[in-house]
Amino acid sequence: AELTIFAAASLKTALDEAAEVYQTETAVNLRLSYAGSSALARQISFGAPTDIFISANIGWMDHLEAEGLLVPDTRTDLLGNSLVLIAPKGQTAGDIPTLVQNAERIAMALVDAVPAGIYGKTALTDLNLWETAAPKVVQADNVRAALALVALGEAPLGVVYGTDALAEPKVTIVAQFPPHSHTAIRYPAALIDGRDTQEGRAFLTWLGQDAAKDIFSKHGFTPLRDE
Amino acid sequence: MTLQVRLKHQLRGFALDVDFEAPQGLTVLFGRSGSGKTTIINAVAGLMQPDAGRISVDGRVLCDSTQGVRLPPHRRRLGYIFQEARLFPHLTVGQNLLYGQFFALKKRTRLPDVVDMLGIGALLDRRPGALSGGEKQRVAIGRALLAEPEMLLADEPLAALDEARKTEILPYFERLRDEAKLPILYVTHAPAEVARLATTVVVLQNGRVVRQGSAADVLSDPSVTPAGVRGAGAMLEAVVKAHHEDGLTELNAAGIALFLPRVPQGIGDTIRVRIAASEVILSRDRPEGLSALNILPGTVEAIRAGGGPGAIVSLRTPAGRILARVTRRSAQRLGLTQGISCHAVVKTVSIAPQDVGRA
Amino acid sequence: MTLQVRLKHQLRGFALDVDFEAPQGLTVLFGRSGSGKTTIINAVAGLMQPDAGRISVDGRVLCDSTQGVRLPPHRRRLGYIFQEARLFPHLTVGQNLLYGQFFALKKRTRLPDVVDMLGIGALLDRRPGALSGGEKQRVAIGRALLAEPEMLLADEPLAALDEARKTEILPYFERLRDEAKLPILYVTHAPAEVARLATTVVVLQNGRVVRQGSAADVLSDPSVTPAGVRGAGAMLEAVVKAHHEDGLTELNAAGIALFLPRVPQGIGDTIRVRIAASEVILSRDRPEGLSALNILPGTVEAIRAGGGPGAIVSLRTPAGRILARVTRRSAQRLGLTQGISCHAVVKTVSIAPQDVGRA
Amino acid sequence: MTDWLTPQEWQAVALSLRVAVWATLAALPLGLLTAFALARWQFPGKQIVNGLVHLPLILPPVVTGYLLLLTFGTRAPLGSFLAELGIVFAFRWTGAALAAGIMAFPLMVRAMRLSIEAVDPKLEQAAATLGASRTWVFATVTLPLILPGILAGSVLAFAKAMGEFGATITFVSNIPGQTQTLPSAIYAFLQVPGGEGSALRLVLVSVGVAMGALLLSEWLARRVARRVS
Amino acid sequence: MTDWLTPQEWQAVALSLRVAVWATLAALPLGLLTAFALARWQFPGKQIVNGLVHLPLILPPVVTGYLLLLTFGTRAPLGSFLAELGIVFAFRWTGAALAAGIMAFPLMVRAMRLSIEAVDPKLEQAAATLGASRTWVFATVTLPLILPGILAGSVLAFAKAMGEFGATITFVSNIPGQTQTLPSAIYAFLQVPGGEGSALRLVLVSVGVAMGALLLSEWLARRVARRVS
Ligand SMILES: Nc1ncnc2c1ncn2[C@@H]1O[C@H](COP(=O)(O)OP(=O)(O)OP(=O)(O)O)[C@@H](O)[C@H]1O
Ligand SMILES: Nc1ncnc2c1ncn2[C@@H]1O[C@H](COP(=O)(O)OP(=O)(O)OP(=O)(O)O)[C@@H](O)[C@H]1O
Ligand code: MOO
Ligand SMILES: [Mg+2]
Ligand SMILES: [Mg+2]
Repeated sequence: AELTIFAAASLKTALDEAAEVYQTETAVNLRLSYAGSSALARQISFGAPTDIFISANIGWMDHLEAEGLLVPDTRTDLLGNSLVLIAPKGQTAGDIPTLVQNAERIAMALVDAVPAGIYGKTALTDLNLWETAAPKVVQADNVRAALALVALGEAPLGVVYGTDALAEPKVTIVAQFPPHSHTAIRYPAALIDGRDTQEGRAFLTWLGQDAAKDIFSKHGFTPLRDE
Repeated sequence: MTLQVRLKHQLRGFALDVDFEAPQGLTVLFGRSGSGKTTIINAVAGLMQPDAGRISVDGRVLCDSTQGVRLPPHRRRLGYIFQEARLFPHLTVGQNLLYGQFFALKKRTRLPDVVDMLGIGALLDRRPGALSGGEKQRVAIGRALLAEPEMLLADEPLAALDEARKTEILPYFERLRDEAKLPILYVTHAPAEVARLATTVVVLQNGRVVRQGSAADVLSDPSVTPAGVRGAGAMLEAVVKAHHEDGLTELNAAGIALFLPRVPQGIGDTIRVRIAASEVILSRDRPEGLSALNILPGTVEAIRAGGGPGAIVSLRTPAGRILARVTRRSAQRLGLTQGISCHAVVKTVSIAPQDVGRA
Repeated sequence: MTLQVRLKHQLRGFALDVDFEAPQGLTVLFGRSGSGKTTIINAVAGLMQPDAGRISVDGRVLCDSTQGVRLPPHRRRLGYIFQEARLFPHLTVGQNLLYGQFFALKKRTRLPDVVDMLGIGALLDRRPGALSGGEKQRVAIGRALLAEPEMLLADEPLAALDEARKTEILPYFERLRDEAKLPILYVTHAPAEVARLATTVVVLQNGRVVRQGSAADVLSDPSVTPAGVRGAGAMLEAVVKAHHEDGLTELNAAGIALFLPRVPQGIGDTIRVRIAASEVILSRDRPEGLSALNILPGTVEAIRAGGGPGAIVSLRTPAGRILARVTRRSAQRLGLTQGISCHAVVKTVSIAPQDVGRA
Repeated sequence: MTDWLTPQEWQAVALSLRVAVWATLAALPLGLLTAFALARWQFPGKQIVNGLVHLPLILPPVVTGYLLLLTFGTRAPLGSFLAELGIVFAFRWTGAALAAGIMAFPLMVRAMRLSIEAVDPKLEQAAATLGASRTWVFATVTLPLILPGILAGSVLAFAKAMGEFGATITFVSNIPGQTQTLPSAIYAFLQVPGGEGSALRLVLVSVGVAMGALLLSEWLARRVARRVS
Repeated sequence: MTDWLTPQEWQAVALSLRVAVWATLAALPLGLLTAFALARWQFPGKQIVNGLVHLPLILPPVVTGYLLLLTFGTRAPLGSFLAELGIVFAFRWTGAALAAGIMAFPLMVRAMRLSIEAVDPKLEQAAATLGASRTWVFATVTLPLILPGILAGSVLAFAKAMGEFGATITFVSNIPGQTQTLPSAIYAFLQVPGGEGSALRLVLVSVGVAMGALLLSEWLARRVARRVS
């Protein structure tokens, strides 16, 4: 059997590893397609042939649900993530206001469009730092690009997911945004309408089980489902 | 076959308005640079859409602005030797030559014959870029001939060629004119070519036809000297009487013997010779002891004095009209007036090969 | 100024190997289509790099393969009238004409003069695309002349023009030759142009020089008839004696009176006239009562019979050598042999304008 | 050699080649027709056609991809109509070729159009007087003379098709073995921190293939040019 | 009219225009030189130059942007050297122009090169015999004759520069008022569910501007063509 999975690009490393394990355990062949959540969601609404969608963005999942494109009751919040402030390797940690104050530039994903950017803007606003930060913010088209800017040293500070920070050896986490400063970061997953198969359900379930959870935890995600 | 052309066309600073007929044979369009010759030929070929007019060949309408008929060029079955060779740069000379033959119906014209006549055998594998000016023009001639057209348009085809080459190619046009029965529209500035090839001459000036008629008429009319004064001359018809051993051919022109260098025609054939007015000497008495072999007795028919020092004397001889261009001083000295009898002295060799044509 | 040309160049199927000198005046390159005329001119212009050779003008080296010298075309200060006009399509006629003058040093040549001479006044605002073939060629001539070159290269400049236009332009080349002191390399197939313009003639055959020398020598040498048999002719020098009221000019050629249509030169000037061999009639006795005004007594110097029915009789007259082309039959009948005395009869008008040049 | 790339990467290389070749081939006849029409014909709406041809160049590729989804998606009228005929573009490699072809189209047309405009109509006229119909004139005179332009246009198109990413990933997604082209694979690697090395390998492959095509075309163009002058 | 777009959107339109105009203008002389060199000169490494010129077409734009970042970034040797001279590209609109110019370069060069190859060297020779030096020949004969190609190339380049997104956002990010070009703004709208309407408005602006440029160029090209034939 085969399953096609559309997943947010930020899940690539972790999900690839999990899929590898699953494929050795079962006879199911997994086809993983990574892209920005928005592109994937739009494609699903145009009939993309996928069984499962794992989004990095609640908004797009809500949109699909409203259009009736999800198999009811299969939607679950699979993973959580944290939002961090990063700097090139070797910088020391500090408190957010000082860091933001002193930074010459802050790399973020698009603050009005891409989830990581939206979370970041919310958090900085909540901390009353947005006014200070806004003129310094350089917005990349996705969170990985923002990460790259910091890794290359082009930006001395960046707002990214905890998982990204962990995966990039050339950056270091200099501060953690308090969870209350932004809405919870969730990765919802669901089966797609018309693709309600045994295999799909089984894989979705497996993702919530320990074997998978260990892998996601290792990459910095917070598994949200308790089995 | 007769080609009928009636055209009106307005270009910036130039108005074409012509109406003429080109009967079977070769019609020379004669006129100064810019007088509209190429424009007319383009219209006949269908490369230019005249503002108004009608062009037909023996009733087959090629173009008629009132009926809205306009046959595309490729269906007019013509061969066009352009003023600039227009060879296809991406094809070899050989491929250029055969281009039109592919579309020809009958394919009687053989490549080797044409290649030989034009002396382009060594060039067949070359591209046009590697040819000299005259070589290009020769290939263009060959290409048009090999297309087996039903009508030939030639725009100064020999202008870039040396005399010797012209002498080789001219008989071919003659054969086309006489054997293939194609109407040929031919543009040239060379009086010798007009004289030798033309059946009909259409004289153009500023986009208008100022004179048209049979070559013999137009060329022997001293009031029209299309080729400039130097081109005036008369045409005589004569029958080949004998080919002598010393290389001369004797002609009989209404009882008068004319000698000229051996011509290819057989005994009994009627041929046309041209006697240029500038090469005739007049004598009241029959002159003796001259190197000139041809002496024609006649009566002065008219004397036209031009603006310059010269006059054209028109002489009626048993063989036909002869024109002589002499100075007014000579005319006076000889006491030439209308009705007086007189002899025309013509050197044999001044009836040159170019001036001999088949009637 | 003298132009010296020594060239070796190998093209596919064609080898050029020439060595000649073009002294001040006009040097005609004469030869059949494909004999290498354009190739030589291109080398002189610097548009073609010969395999080996040296080209210099009065010691100024334009190109020398052993020294590795190669002056780029724009520093050779020349004017080139191409075989195909090569006008700039994006410029008007007027702009084309003035293109070279911008780079000229002296700017003596005036646009209106050139425009008048060429009759292109009405075309100045047009683009080359809207010109007839002859009009293009005239503009190309004007463009080269207005560049004020120190050397002029002309590749069949008049081939596309009508006789009348040629007659208007030829004197201009003469003036250039005589007044501007430029060396002119001139390609033509027309015997009349050679005769009228050439100071020096270089006869080419298959990429080699077969004869070079002064125009008078080459053209009156019956063994070389570069212009084909019909081109043979002699050159005489004569002094203008009087301009008569009837439009004739009387010349004095070593005591012999010659008449020809009014020439522009002043009384006392020495001019060169050409008498084409084909237009001379011979007579043992002094003929009387002929319309021909010019009769030169002389002695037969040589008779060369060719392959055909004709023979060239070379006659020594007080005015110089005269060639006559007669039939072998006439020569026999008149009993012409070397040493015999004889008269050359030449019609006035056959010394036509094109054949009159300044000495 | 083979283990230099993973099987999945090989798949991407093969797919990109297939997509680029098909995109180029399919665009060729239409591109030629369009170029010819724009260069030679007068018709109403000519400027609109001209504009439409250039559209893919002006629009951000994502928008083009989105418009393609709107048009050829399985839910779209045209898409579902075509699907009934068995022609499916969305989320198939054929869709990738369609997207690449459309993105490459303006480049191809412009190059061809320039060449067509450079052909001397006098040569075509000469062919017509020799008896060649319009079609024959085109095939035997115009076409050979514009070959350099066709080649140039095709290479541009091929290169563009090899590199096309935005419209492709938006229209057909990034499904390994089905629609994952080289650029998509490169993109995926760039999404992974530390994936630059892998991305670089694929970039090199991509550049190598395109350069090969480029050199081949230059060589062909030189041959053609030698023939023509 | 003005409230049809938000002030920030107006900014993006203005910036995109500025970026595209500068990218085109700056690429012109270099593009012409490159096209001329590729068309006419023989030099070692010619094919390498040819390849480099085409590179931006082949590479996914994101990779081009990344390479630009590596070359002209503030930390990169070249970038910091230039910064000392006061020339900064990173995170400036100049960088957006640089990225757009580089992405448009191959299109421009190809079009110009085709035109140069179509110029009859015989006309240039004629100019040389009339006394024009190489430079003059180029300025007075070659250049006017290739104007249609220059125009065509410039329009392609302008259109491409208006639409460029991937390389630009990767290299200079998206800083409203500084580096937020139209395509970035469009992209941003497309990221949000239901943002298609807003994106469409900007797409229309983008298309309108580029079409205007296109029509202008066609009109110019026709004038030039009328002059030349
Ligand atoms: N690029 C070339 N490659 C090979 N042969 C060539 C090339 N260009 C010219 N030739 C040959 O060189 C010879 C001389 O050519 P050239 O143009 O000098 O002749 P020409 O004397 O000017 O003739 P024409 O009177 O016909 O113009 C010709 O036989 C021609 O075929
Ligand atoms: N496209 C055009 N626009 C305006 N006038 C033109 C155009 N083409 C030709 N002419 C003019 O029309 C007239 C006739 O041109 P045409 O080419 O028919 O002359 P021609 O008799 O063939 O001359 P030539 O012997 O010089 O070739 C010329 O005065 C020319 O300037
Ligand atoms: O959808 Mo993402 O993981 O914010 O690029
Ligand atoms: Mg003409
Ligand atoms: Mg020549």
